[in-house]
Amino acid sequence: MSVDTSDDLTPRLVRIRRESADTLALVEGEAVRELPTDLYIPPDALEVFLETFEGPLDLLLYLIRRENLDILDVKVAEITQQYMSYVDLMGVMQLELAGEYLLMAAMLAEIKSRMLLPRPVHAEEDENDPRAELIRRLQEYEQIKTAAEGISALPRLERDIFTAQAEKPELVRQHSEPKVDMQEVLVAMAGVLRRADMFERHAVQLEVLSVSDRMQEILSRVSDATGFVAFAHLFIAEEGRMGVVVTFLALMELIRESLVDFVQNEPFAPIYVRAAGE
Amino acid sequence: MSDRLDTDQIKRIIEAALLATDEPLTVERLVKLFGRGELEVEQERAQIRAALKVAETEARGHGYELKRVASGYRFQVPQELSQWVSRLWDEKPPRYSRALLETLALIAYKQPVTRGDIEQVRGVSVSQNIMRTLLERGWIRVVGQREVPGRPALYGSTRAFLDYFNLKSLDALPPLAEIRELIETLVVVEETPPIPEPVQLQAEKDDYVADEQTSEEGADVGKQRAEVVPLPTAPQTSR
Amino acid sequence: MSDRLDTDQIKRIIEAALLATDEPLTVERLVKLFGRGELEVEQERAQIRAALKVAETEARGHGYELKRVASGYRFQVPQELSQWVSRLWDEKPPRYSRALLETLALIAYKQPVTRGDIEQVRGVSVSQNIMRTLLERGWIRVVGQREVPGRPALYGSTRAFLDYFNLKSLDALPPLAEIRELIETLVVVEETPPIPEPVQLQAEKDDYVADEQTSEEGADVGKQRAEVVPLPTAPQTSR
Repeated sequence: MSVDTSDDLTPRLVRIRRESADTLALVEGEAVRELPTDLYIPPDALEVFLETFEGPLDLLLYLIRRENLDILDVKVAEITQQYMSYVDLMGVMQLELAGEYLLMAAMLAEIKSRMLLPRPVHAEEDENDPRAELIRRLQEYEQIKTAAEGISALPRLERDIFTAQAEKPELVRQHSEPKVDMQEVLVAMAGVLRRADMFERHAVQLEVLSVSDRMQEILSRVSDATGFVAFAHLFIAEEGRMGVVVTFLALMELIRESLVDFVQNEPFAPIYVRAAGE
Repeated sequence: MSDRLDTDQIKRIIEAALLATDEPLTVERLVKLFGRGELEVEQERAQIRAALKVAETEARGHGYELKRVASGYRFQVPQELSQWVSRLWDEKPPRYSRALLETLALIAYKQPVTRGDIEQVRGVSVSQNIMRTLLERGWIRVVGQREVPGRPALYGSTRAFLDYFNLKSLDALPPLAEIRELIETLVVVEETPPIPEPVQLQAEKDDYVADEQTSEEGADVGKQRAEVVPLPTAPQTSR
Repeated sequence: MSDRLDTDQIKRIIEAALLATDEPLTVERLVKLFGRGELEVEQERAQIRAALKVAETEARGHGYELKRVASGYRFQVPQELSQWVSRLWDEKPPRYSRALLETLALIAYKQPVTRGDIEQVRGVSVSQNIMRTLLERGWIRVVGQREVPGRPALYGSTRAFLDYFNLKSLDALPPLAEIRELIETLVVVEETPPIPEPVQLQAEKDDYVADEQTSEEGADVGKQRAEVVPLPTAPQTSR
């Protein structure tokens, strides 16, 4: 039991041929019995050929290799006729593909007509012989076509080989500590120093307030006072918002350290501060 | 149709199948891999079991073992190899923030310092996280308390810090003067000078002057350290 | 820190790691699994290679083989067992159209190429679907842009492409067939312009540098590469 796992490389016509000895394809109910022997493709069979070949180069190559078609001997009249049939069909067919075949037909017709014309004496210098260009393209295409077949034949995952896996053990999470280079520490220090310099420059006009200074001030004020100091009196309006914040933080810190006590007789009554333990 | 396979061939096919899927396979499922005539009629399951036995034995000394779990047989990596295998999934260690590195640098150079000192020099508050990370990493420790209201903890660097950075002693730290040269480089490198972080707290006047005096020589480490008040063994209450 | 491991232990760990991941591992990656002191200093890579050799030999007679592909080493089920193993799955493996394979071949053999180049050779337009499939499978990637109007993207093949087709490098691709004569008379009688040489195979970017250093036609490769405008380096995803 062999499963057909090969890629879609064989022209479909050949496969159709296997099904029935002498019928290649059914086109609108009529059997197509032969592969084309020249460039003329009956318009009603066009669809089959478009699907069979990868493009006009592919078709041309097939004709040259299998049918020994002489591309220098194409019949202009037939090609013209074909051209016209294609134009009619383009409305219902894959426009894009048909267009490429059409272009090829036109190119062949041009080659043919150029060959019929008497050639100038210095024809050798004719820089671009259209035939040479066509042949070059056909050869280049044939090479790639073969290369594609080569790639298709390579053993590949999912079809010929399979990756081997076993169940993972329970993972041990090893979270590693960030690595630090001495240089990074030095750069950080440099950044600090640099910012400190800037601070210094800008700090000149600024009023310097510190929480710990303020703590000491408040502590000495409440200790010196006999009894309570009004909470509100500890704030100096001239210091602005910053001063209020610093004073408040200092008071919070003092209270946390149990160095001062707050006293309030009833809700919303004024608050008083005194040194702790008095 | 096909020729009979011997135990060794059956074993190879079974191994291949178990390695190719990511789910355990039952004996029934394994039997189905073989074509007509490849296994002995009526002996299929016994043959598969025999081959599994061989595979199990042969796995010894390898980086895998054959295990039977609820839904069938599977190969798995033995738990004792986990310490190595786990490294495949190691996350890249995170990087420390600039704030943390600056804090570390300040502690190393200006120790002993309080968190407040660091905040004043850096101009921004130092998060509790940073201090905790540095303490957990074992690079800093509390070396005493400053005798001011609130008795804030004084931090210094540790031996582990020196070891990590391969320093013999704190004197081996590059002098601050050298770092000042780095500043010039930094200014050139950075197109726009960083906007100073918002000032929340400002440097204490006294400490600041001290910084200025000492940072030039870089010899302040020892001097400042003389001020360290060793932590009292019992918590002192100075109320 | 840790004790040195012997080849047999190293082999087990390597086997375990290769089986635990679903991607090939390089020697460098395998070295990183080991802790300090477990491998001989300066001998790490040699030790890993020796252990890989042992693993490769020991795989004989088993349902797996050690294979080196483009992105490293992996264990895989050998081709001769696929007829049994593929019965594990109901679906058939993906099949690829001629159009897709020809496009892939052009990119692999003639890289870097634009979509226009591909269309020029194949004589038909390349469907957006094919390019999308190839990109989604990770077989091709944009390696730059050609410096012509429109700056079309240049495509190249990837390591994943080589891995999928069981190849170690682009050199391992089947060689391009000789150009066959089409019409002997024409070639003999007329002086046709010389048929262009098949374009040199180009290696993936990483291999590129090595190529340039070693290959005789380094200049040629270099010239072609000059057209490639590297894309801004995107963050690398770990493999």
